[in-house]
Amino acid sequence: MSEQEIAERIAKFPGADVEVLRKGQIAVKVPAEKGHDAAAYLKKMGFAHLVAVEYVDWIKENEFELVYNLFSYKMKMRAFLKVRIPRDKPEYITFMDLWPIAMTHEREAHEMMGIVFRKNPNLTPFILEDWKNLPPMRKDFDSRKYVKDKYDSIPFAEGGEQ
Amino acid sequence: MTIKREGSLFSPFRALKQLGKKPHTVQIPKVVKPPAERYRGFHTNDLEKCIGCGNCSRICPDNAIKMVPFPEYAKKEPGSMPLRPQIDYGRCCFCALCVEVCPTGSLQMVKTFTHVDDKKESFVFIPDSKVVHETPDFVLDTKDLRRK
Amino acid sequence: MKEVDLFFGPQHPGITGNFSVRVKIDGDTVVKAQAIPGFLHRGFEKLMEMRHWMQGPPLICRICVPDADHSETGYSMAVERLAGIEVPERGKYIRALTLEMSRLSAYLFYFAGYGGSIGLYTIAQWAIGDRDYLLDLYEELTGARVYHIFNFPGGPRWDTPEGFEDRVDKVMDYLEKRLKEYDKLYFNNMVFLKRSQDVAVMKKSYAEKMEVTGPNARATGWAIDVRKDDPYAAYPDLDFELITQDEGDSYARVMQRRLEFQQSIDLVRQITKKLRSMPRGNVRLIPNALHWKIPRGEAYAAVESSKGELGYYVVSDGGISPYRMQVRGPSISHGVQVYEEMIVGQRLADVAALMFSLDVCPPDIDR
Amino acid sequence: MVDDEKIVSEDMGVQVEKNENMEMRSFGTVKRWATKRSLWMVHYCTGCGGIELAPLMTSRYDMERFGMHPMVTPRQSDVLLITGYVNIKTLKRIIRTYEQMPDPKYVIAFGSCPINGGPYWDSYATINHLDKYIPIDLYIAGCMPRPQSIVRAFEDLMDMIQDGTADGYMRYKKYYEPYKANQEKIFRKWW
Repeated sequence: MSEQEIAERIAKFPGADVEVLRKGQIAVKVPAEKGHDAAAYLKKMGFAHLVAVEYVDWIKENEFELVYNLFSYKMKMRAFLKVRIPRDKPEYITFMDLWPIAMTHEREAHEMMGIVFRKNPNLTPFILEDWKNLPPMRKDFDSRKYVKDKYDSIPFAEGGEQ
Repeated sequence: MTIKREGSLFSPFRALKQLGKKPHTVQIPKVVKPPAERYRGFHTNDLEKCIGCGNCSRICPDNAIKMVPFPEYAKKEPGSMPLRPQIDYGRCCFCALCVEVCPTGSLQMVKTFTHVDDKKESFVFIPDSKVVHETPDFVLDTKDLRRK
Repeated sequence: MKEVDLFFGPQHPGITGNFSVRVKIDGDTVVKAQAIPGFLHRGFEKLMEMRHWMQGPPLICRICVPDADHSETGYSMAVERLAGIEVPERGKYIRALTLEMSRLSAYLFYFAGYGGSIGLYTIAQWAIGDRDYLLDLYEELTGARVYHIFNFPGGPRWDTPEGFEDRVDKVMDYLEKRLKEYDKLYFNNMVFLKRSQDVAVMKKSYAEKMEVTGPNARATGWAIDVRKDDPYAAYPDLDFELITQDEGDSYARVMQRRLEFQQSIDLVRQITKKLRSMPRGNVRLIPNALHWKIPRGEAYAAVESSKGELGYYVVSDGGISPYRMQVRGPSISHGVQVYEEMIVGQRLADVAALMFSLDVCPPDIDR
Repeated sequence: MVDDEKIVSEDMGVQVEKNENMEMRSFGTVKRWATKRSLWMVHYCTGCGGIELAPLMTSRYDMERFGMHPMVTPRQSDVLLITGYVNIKTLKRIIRTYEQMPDPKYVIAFGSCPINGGPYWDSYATINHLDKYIPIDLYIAGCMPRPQSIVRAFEDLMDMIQDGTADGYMRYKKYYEPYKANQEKIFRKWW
């Protein structure tokens, strides 16, 4: 099956905005409230594997984008299911019921981007420890400034000479 | 391509056969194993050839190269700047991107790689054409390998 | 009986890399486990937003330390897909050569680690020692031992030196000869058989459910491989069949790597044969490293690393550096959730051994 | 509980005094010679540099020729190798490990990252200067340092032990307050 045929089949889902990116990669944009249904639809269609959950901070549009990176081993095709959620209220529903491995990916997105996934029981600290600042992958978190303020301001223990 | 799936109690002792073989241990530091021709070690810079353009400093992903003023090279030829690169080996990741973008080819990487010191300041220096390194180990010779 | 909480790592010789597991044990049977990653977190994804496109490979090769070439190549491929550039034919073959050699060296590391964790220290000595010959080859080709910084967007950095293909073949002959000795000492060893057969069985359905990839998935009988499913570099032109096992236990996982080791040797021989018949020179397209802008868009590129699917999702906003880059490390699936579930019911002595048998690579979980 | 702590600290005081007395006698030279000949290092790979320790520990470069051997616990070890960048989460464990080691103890820092940040100079998760938090005896340049460089560092460390210039652990005691203050600036809570 070619990319165009698969894209047409996906486009049957109401509200889906489908775009063929390149050979073997299709982007599907859906409104946030239809994200879970669209994921179930795609899973039924053959995109049965969740490779990763990517998260992008579009700060100018004041939105977070969640990209569910799906792969079909039968069609040899990748589909990026994209939903956008408001930046002020970063909440979304978990996809754990469809793919159990989403738990780890969502845990990471929660820690790095501050997105809360409803019904995910395991949003505990994962990689960072004692982190009280903004979530580090957000665009308004300035790593260089943080390093300058936190680490470079510390004096050398042995009188600055060593 | 399948492996026989049977074990023997004597399997572990088969290694004893290796006792008769020549060891493949490289007996450093008694034996010197020179690095390959393309090895990316410390930098050298031909200060006469260098025009101080600062490309190396801009491409460096680690912000390791700082252009320091060298007044004696001022107004030497049109288009050159009285600046020469100073490299901080507390930042350098030896990727050789700076060598790749050098327009005159004055900045090079040589095969020496050893610098051990207890002073942090000794890791920042201005590379030039003669002195590869402050410690005398750039000659890959057994006699020089002991720092005395 | 009273249950005891036990911290495994991060300072523990049996742990791969720098990782910690908190296990609850009853007697010496594990009843609950919690993986604690993050000791190697460096924030690559943030750092890449502050680097130019060409400054990526020197940084990104550090994602998985024993398998550095796959990390560089995945990133380079994603950028190439975004920019719409094609690597020259010879460049593709050299790229495939570095990838297969990287797989060989990572598998040797794996044999050493698993052998060490079950007490066969001879294997650890042998495999790491043999891996060093591969590192010597790398040094000759790329100029560095561990972080090669060789596969850039646009192609590999340099062509092979004169006579390099012959030296590669020589090392492959040596490794093949050694593999027979490994068979006798290691893969037929009673200790190895007793410690790995029927331990921590992973079913095919479970692997599919938890999105396990790479050799771990193939050891359960699930024939997946990014090299076949989403071909890249020179792999469409190379002749190889997927190898699968059925059992899915620790033994199958180790044997899967052992069989793929042989396959990689064959692949390297195919590549060197092809490289000899090709005209030398044209390996890389060099864009302007300082001001290279990439058109808007997003791309995903995956490579089959020695641990599974290693993917890069790269977003560009038309600037000189990535807007967002995210890594899908292979161990994120089998290193955290799968490991936590599979270790339950195993003996305490298998906590480290299972980690090696699944080939968990902590730096690619933490990034 | 308080009394126990007192007793322990008094014991430690006695220990230190004894050591100093031993240094005073000429016996110190012999002791230092013996120390440098059997350095055991902590088997703890904190960063990417651990990958070059593997060839060094095994057959190709064979570290045991120098009397060095990886030891599984810090309490029996003499040398702590900081193999690469240090994450703040790891730094806490490194300090714990370092404080568990008995005197005399030595620290060798590998590669660019502990010196001045290396490729992660602007990363929010890694510290740039390790010597702000624990004393370091030797630095090795390189990314990664080759096994030859590491062997050179071990040789230099042995020379320094013989001379008595490898005094990191004494400096840690002397400047304990500033070191501790720096560590506390990084961590919100200890455990």
